[in-house]
Amino acid sequence: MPSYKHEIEADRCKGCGLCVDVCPKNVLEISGQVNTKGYFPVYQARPEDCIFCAICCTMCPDVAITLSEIKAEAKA
Amino acid sequence: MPSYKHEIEADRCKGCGLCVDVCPKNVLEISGQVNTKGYFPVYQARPEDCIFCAICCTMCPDVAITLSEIKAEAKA
Amino acid sequence: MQSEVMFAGFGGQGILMCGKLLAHTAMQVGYEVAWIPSYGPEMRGGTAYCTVVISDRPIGSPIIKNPAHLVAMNRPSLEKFAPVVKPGGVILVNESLIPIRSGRGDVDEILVPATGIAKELGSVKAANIVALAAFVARSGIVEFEAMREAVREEFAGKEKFLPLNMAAIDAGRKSALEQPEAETA
Amino acid sequence: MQSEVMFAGFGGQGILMCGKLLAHTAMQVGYEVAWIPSYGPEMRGGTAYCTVVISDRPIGSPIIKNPAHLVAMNRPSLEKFAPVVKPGGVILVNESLIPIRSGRGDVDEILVPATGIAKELGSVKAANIVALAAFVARSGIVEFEAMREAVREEFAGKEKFLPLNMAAIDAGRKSALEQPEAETA
Amino acid sequence: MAKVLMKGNEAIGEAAIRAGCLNYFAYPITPQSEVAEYLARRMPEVNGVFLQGESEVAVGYMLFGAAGAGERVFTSSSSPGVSLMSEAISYIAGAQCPVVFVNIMRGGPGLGGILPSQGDYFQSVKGGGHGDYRMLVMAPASVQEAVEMVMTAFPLAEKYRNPVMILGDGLIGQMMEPVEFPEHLKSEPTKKDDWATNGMDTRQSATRNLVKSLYLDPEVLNNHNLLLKSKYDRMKQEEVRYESYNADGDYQALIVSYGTMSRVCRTAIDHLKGEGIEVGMIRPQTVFPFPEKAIQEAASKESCRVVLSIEMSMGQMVEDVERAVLGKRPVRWYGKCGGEVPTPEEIMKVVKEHL
Amino acid sequence: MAKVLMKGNEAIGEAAIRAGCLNYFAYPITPQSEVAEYLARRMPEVNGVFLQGESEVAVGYMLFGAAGAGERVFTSSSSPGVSLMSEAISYIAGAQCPVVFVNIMRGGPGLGGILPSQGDYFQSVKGGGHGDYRMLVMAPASVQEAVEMVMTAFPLAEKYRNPVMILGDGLIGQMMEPVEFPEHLKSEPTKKDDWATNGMDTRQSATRNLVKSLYLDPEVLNNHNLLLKSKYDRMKQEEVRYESYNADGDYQALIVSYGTMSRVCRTAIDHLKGEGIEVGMIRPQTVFPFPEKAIQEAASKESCRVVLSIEMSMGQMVEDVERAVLGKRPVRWYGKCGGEVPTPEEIMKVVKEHL
Amino acid sequence: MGKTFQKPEALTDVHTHYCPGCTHGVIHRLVGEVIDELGIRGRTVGIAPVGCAVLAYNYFSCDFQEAAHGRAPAMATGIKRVRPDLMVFTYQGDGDLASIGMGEIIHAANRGEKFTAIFVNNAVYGMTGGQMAPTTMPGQRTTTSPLGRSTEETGMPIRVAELLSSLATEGYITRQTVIKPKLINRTKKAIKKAFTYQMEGRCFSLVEVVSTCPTNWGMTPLDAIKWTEETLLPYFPLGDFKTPEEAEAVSA
Amino acid sequence: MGKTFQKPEALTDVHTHYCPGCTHGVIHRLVGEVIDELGIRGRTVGIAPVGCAVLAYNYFSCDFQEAAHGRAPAMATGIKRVRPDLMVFTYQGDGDLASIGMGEIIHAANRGEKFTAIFVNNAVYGMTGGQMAPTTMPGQRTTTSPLGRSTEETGMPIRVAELLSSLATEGYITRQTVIKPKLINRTKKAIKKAFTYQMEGRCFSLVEVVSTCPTNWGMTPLDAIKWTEETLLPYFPLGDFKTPEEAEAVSA
Ligand SMILES: Cc1ncc(C[n+]2csc(CCOP(=O)(O)OP(=O)(O)O)c2C)c(N)n1
Ligand SMILES: Cc1ncc(C[n+]2csc(CCOP(=O)(O)OP(=O)(O)O)c2C)c(N)n1
Ligand code: SF4
Ligand code: SF4
Ligand code: SF4
Ligand code: SF4
Ligand code: SF4
Ligand code: SF4
Ligand SMILES: [Mg+2]
Ligand SMILES: [Mg+2]
Repeated sequence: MPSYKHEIEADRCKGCGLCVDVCPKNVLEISGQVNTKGYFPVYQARPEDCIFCAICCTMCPDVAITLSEIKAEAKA
Repeated sequence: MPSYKHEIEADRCKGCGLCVDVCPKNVLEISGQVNTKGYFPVYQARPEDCIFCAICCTMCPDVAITLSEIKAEAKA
Repeated sequence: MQSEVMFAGFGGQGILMCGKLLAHTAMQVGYEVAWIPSYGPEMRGGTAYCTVVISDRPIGSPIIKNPAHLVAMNRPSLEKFAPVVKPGGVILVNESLIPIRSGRGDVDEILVPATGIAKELGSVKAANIVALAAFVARSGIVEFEAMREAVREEFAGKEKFLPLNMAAIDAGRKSALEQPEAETA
Repeated sequence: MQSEVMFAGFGGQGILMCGKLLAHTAMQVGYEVAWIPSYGPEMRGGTAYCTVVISDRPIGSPIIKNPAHLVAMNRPSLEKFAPVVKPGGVILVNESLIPIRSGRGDVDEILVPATGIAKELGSVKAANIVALAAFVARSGIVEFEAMREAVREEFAGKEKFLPLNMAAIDAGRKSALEQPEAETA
Repeated sequence: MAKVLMKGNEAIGEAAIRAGCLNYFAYPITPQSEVAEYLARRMPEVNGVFLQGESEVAVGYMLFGAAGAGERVFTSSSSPGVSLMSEAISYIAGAQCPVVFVNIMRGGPGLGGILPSQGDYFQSVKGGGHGDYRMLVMAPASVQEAVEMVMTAFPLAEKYRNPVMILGDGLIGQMMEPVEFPEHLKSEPTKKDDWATNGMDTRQSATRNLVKSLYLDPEVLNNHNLLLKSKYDRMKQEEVRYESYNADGDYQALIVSYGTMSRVCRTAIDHLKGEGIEVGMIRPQTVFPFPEKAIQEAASKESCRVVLSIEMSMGQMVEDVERAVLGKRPVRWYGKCGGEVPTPEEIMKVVKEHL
Repeated sequence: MAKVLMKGNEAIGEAAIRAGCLNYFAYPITPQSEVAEYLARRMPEVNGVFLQGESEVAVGYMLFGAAGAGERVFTSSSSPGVSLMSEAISYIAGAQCPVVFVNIMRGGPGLGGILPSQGDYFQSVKGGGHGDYRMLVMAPASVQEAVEMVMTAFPLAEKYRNPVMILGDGLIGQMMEPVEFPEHLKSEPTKKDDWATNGMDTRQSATRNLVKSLYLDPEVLNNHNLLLKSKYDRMKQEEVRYESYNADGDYQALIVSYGTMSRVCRTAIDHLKGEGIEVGMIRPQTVFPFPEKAIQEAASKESCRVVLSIEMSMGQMVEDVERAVLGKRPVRWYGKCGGEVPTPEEIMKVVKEHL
Repeated sequence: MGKTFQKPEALTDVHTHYCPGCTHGVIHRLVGEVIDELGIRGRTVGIAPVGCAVLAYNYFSCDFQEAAHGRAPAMATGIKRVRPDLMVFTYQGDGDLASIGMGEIIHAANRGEKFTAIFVNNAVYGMTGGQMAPTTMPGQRTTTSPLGRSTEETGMPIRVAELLSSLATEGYITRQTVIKPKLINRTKKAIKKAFTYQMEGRCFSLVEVVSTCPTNWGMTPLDAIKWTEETLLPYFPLGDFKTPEEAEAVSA
Repeated sequence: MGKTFQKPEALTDVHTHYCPGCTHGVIHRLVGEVIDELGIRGRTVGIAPVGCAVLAYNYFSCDFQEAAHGRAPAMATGIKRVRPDLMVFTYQGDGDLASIGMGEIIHAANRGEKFTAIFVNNAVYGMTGGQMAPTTMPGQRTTTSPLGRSTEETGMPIRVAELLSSLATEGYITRQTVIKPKLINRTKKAIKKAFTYQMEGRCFSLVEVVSTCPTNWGMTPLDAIKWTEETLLPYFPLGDFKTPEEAEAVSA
């Protein structure tokens, strides 16, 4: 299991797709479910491929994706 | 006698001395007589030296000096 | 006699155009009309709505807190505006996107899967026309064919969209008339 | 009791300063005073003038169309302002630059070659002080020595000009008192 | 000509063209940017001039220059933009140039909001700029009236050689209503050879024209100001326009209201009639000159117990109403400011409270 | 402290420093440039801030920023310059920042002239900028009063979190009169931690402050405007200032006049007394809030037959006088505008004409 | 080799009103991260423009002022002159800074005011519905240039970074963009450099960020990125145009 | 080898209000001579600034408008857009054009408005009594920089010709001076070139003229000439900074 957690806050996501485009591992896809804001958010279609490089986070205009160390989180 | 006429309109002259400074023949001097505006105008101290080069006219900020051809004037 | 219709939904659902078509129709058949948009800073996303006032006398207040009818294209607008509709009015619910109901017993509530129908016809973009047609058919607020005319005019020049929208009009009417009158109406 | 003095001349003749010294003197000896300058777009050249109002009560209008006295440092100002001086007032004429007279029989006109005197004393710049001293001596509008004090204060810091101006004061008084009173006065 | 359904902002743009004004300079601002967007398309079609200036300050002087050169010209803006034009408006009035300004008011002060308001009454009517000048200010209550006022604004601006302002609120700009463009309101620009800087050759004259507002000699400037004053006094004689509603018979209260607000009041008055309460209304169509006499007479009617100034502002027009009524009746203010338009129900409540 | 003979403009600059305002931003303009020139020398001596901005528009926002950050700040300008600040003034009022403005009025409109005038009454009192706001406006009649008003302006601006304007004319700026700087008018800046953007660390707070005027929700904006209105209503209760002259006994006419103009009237009144004609005067020291009650009472006096508004403008304050008098007496205007100050003789003539 | 990534403290939790894919959001985050890293949130005052970023004050967790359209540099000047210890940044669009606010930015830069301007160049007026900006490209269609910007009528797009760099007063002037992760990181470095110069009381600093406006360009977010790369960047080259070091040389 | 010299027709007979030795007068005359030589007096509109030249309309015998302080370029734009056939020139000082009017001149230049700006740079605010201008030299004493201009506080003098030349839109931008007969003739050539470009509807043109203000510099007219040569010209180099020919290359 990976030591990092990749989280997408669906209601923050506006489904712009910029992250999908930049992910080096092609992990992300736009979902078919509209969120409370009326947008179609992304989700990790292939989480197992994720290398936690944070490139998607860097690209996201809405800070909808976060990466946290699982231990770090345990502490908190 | 010269075929040109060098005229200084005393009441236009503000006695700034710029023309005196640029005259190549050192023809001009500031007079001691105040004019209607309260300035001391220039006059041709050595008219005989004037070569009608219009340099003084060019320098004068107040268009106080004019040069005219005497014939031209006769015509008029 | 004055009547008011509120059209409400997401931005991008063609809400304003919907109201404009109704206003234009009403004008053509000789009514006084006013079309009042909501305009706000978030130009995109969020809910857009407009009100169309139709009257046989010069229109006074363009500010309508209680419209006679409501065409709700998404859930937030149904929730927000259903309560203010005048008793006896028509509330059109875009069933495809709205799982709930107005909860009003004193109005003629009709469920039209506008988005779904439009999708079947070839483009969700036509959902607003489906809804408009359904509403006009049900409310009879203006002559139905006059409305069809207005739509035709609107798409003059964009002929390739015409068939889609004409189909939307018929489908809209069909779905509206299929439904039973609510008791109260 | 209120009295007004107008100082007028070419720009650069120290007119405003002249008025300021009188106003300052009057203030020091306890009067109410106001110093009103002329300010215009041609900042330089042209005629400058200012009015000093001296009173034992709060001063009302700072706009004086008919001053009690006039100190004229050049011809245009004598021509312009002599006619408006109140009867019985002093009109000081800077004889060195003004060939004409006020033509007023109802005032105390004194001729002071202020510019000339100042030149002799070493600088035309002091002409205004000569005139001021002459005027004060003649009109007695403020204590003469208080005026001398004001001038001394003004030149505190510029000591090297002090002797010149003190001399100007004495010469000014002298020339003013030499002259016979006009009948009318 | 058949009626067309148009947005107020677009109708205003079209009206100017129909009135013979082919020059428009402006800077975008909500809620009137559609005027500029419409004219960006239309002006080229009629070989007119469309230019988006770099700011309202600059636009103010583009108008000044163009009008000074003798051409018809207008602009549209909204509250903050108009504040930035106030120096220019003062210059234009001082130099006696005809320019038409359209202000589609939004909520203020400051950035405020973008929804309808009437908070710029003082600014437009008393003069936002410095010095003694006035604008002729017309306040439309419908898209059709906006069209007609725009079309009449140009000849009026030229008649008085003075800026004219169309004072509308956000709704006038954003609403769609059926409109007609009356042929008879077309007008030929007046000849301006006697004052405009249109080039000596153009007017075949050997004497130059000056367009300026500087008068260094105070006496000359005072006379210039008296001349301006005489124009404003003449406006008071000749240009007052208003509409009365339900004011022929008796009424217990008189409402004074203008623009969109007055339409809400009209509806309120109709409803009150239904309840047996008679209320009259005077709707100023010109807010400068202000219909003082009409209001005073209407207020003086035996049956009238109170005068209500109802505005989308915190009590601006009410000061002019007080001046008009001269203490003959109590004058009260009611209003909202910031985008909320009071509803007929609110107005009815307010009226009842004062009876 | 001994009296010193000072030019109004310089005294104004010194007064601000004595009042504890060490920040000045301005753009030069006649007839008040001496304020800037004086402070360019003085501010460095007191470690204060002097900055000549690139324009009055920019200066308006420098003031806004500085006041928003919680510091005392002021500027001085003259008519056209103030027009360019009108957008900023509206923003500052909307964002509730305390800023002191000095307007040494010159002749207008437009470039007009540089001599004394009172043509900006409307602009200052009714609001030159857009939206519903007011400034507290004080009008000095002497250099000493200018000093005192400047010194009181800062605490007042902070009390109301609102712009305050000192409205003087060219003569107030250009005249020299003896002045004293009253120690008791010094004041400590109020604490502004609850609203100013002075940095969270500075105020040891974890919550940020916002200085803004945007309220997109119309209801919120309406409430914001009601809040502003309540401040202006409070000013009307607490800040009205005026001086009456020769108004205790009976008089046949009442003069309302302010600033330099009122001094001329005072002299005229003295002379008229000599001729056996009694005239009273109310001199507004605050023109907003306007001394309405005082004027109404004074006008209502049995013996008073007419009320004269005497201004160096073409009839601006007269509108407020009319509102105050409410038709109880005829109200007449007399004035000049453009730099000529009416003389006592003229005033006397005018008074006689109206008796 | 993994990384962690969290919303910076300097940003609030509020969801922005920006359109999907609008890179205003990226720029906000970068400024927030820089404020965090420099630990200056408690003494920072931001200035919101009038433009789509008018509500920026809702998204930053530091003190904020809201300027009038174009006047942010004057407000920043006012704050810095009376409180030099505060860190001040303006956040302005191209209509705001390069059209109505041109005078203010040039003079602030030329006086060497010690604040940082974040200049978001998206070649259009976003908030008001897509009118032409001084930075609009030749031929670009906007609501006020419906046939495309005509350089005959309205001249060439203004290159703000180049224009300001031509002033003799020292300053830090750079142009960056946020259309790719790598460039986003570079932009962040530039912003940090700018804030650092300000902290040192060194000079005026401006970071021009070429940004997208999918909505008013009428493109999908991805197409907007492409268009930026293919159309804007060739005309608006990236890099540092001026650093205080050079400036000194020049101004000597 | 003699010459004749007369007051140009385009000037009136009115004596100017300028101070003795102020070179505003020379510049007026040059513009007048160019108008005469091009024979355009009947279709020329001049725009007076607010500054010592505010009364310029009294001295020129063609149509004139008087602008507000700094706004002459906007007025010129208004006139040229509605009457492209008229020849329009603005006459502006450095406070007028480079301080309050900076936004207007940059945008007029960048839109390529087809008028001619005569920019009189005398490094000070003349009319209002010698306050600091954006062009005031480091250390120069003025009434608002009594200890001399501090570049720390107010930055370096603005070089307008260089600043405008950095814009991509084509134009004719030159700097000249009138402190010597030879240079006066060169200035006249430049003004004529500028008017000619305008006549051809070619481009925006600006002629910056380094001028004197003996009064506010506190110098005699001759010393003012010397000071200009020794202090101003080294910082404000003379010559053409931009011609439409180049501009085209650049803007490609
Ligand atoms: C004085 C003034 N003029 C005009 C406006 C209207 N307005 C608001 S934002 C804006 C332009 C926004 O464009 P930009 O600065 O590029 O920011 P963006 O929205 O593109 O990020 C305009 C013209 C205003 N609010 N105030
Ligand atoms: C809006 C406005 N602000 C300020 C002024 C005052 N003012 C008149 S001229 C001037 C500056 C003149 O300097 P410059 O432009 O360099 O012309 P110069 O007199 O030096 O030739 C100023 C600040 C004004 N008239 N209007
Ligand atoms: S970039 Fe952000 S907002 Fe856009 S799709 Fe990805 S997560 Fe959603
Ligand atoms: S962290 Fe890297 S690999 Fe994982 S989803 Fe984001 S971009 Fe793709
Ligand atoms: S014309 Fe030439 S020589 Fe004669 S005075 Fe003038 S400068 Fe001297
Ligand atoms: S240059 Fe002209 S003004 Fe000066 S001294 Fe010579 S003639 Fe007189
Ligand atoms: S309009 Fe453009 S700039 Fe504004 S939020 Fe939407 S995409 Fe961003
Ligand atoms: S003040 Fe200076 S610029 Fe003005 S006229 Fe005098 S010398 Fe010339
Ligand atoms: Mg933009
Ligand atoms: Mg200058």
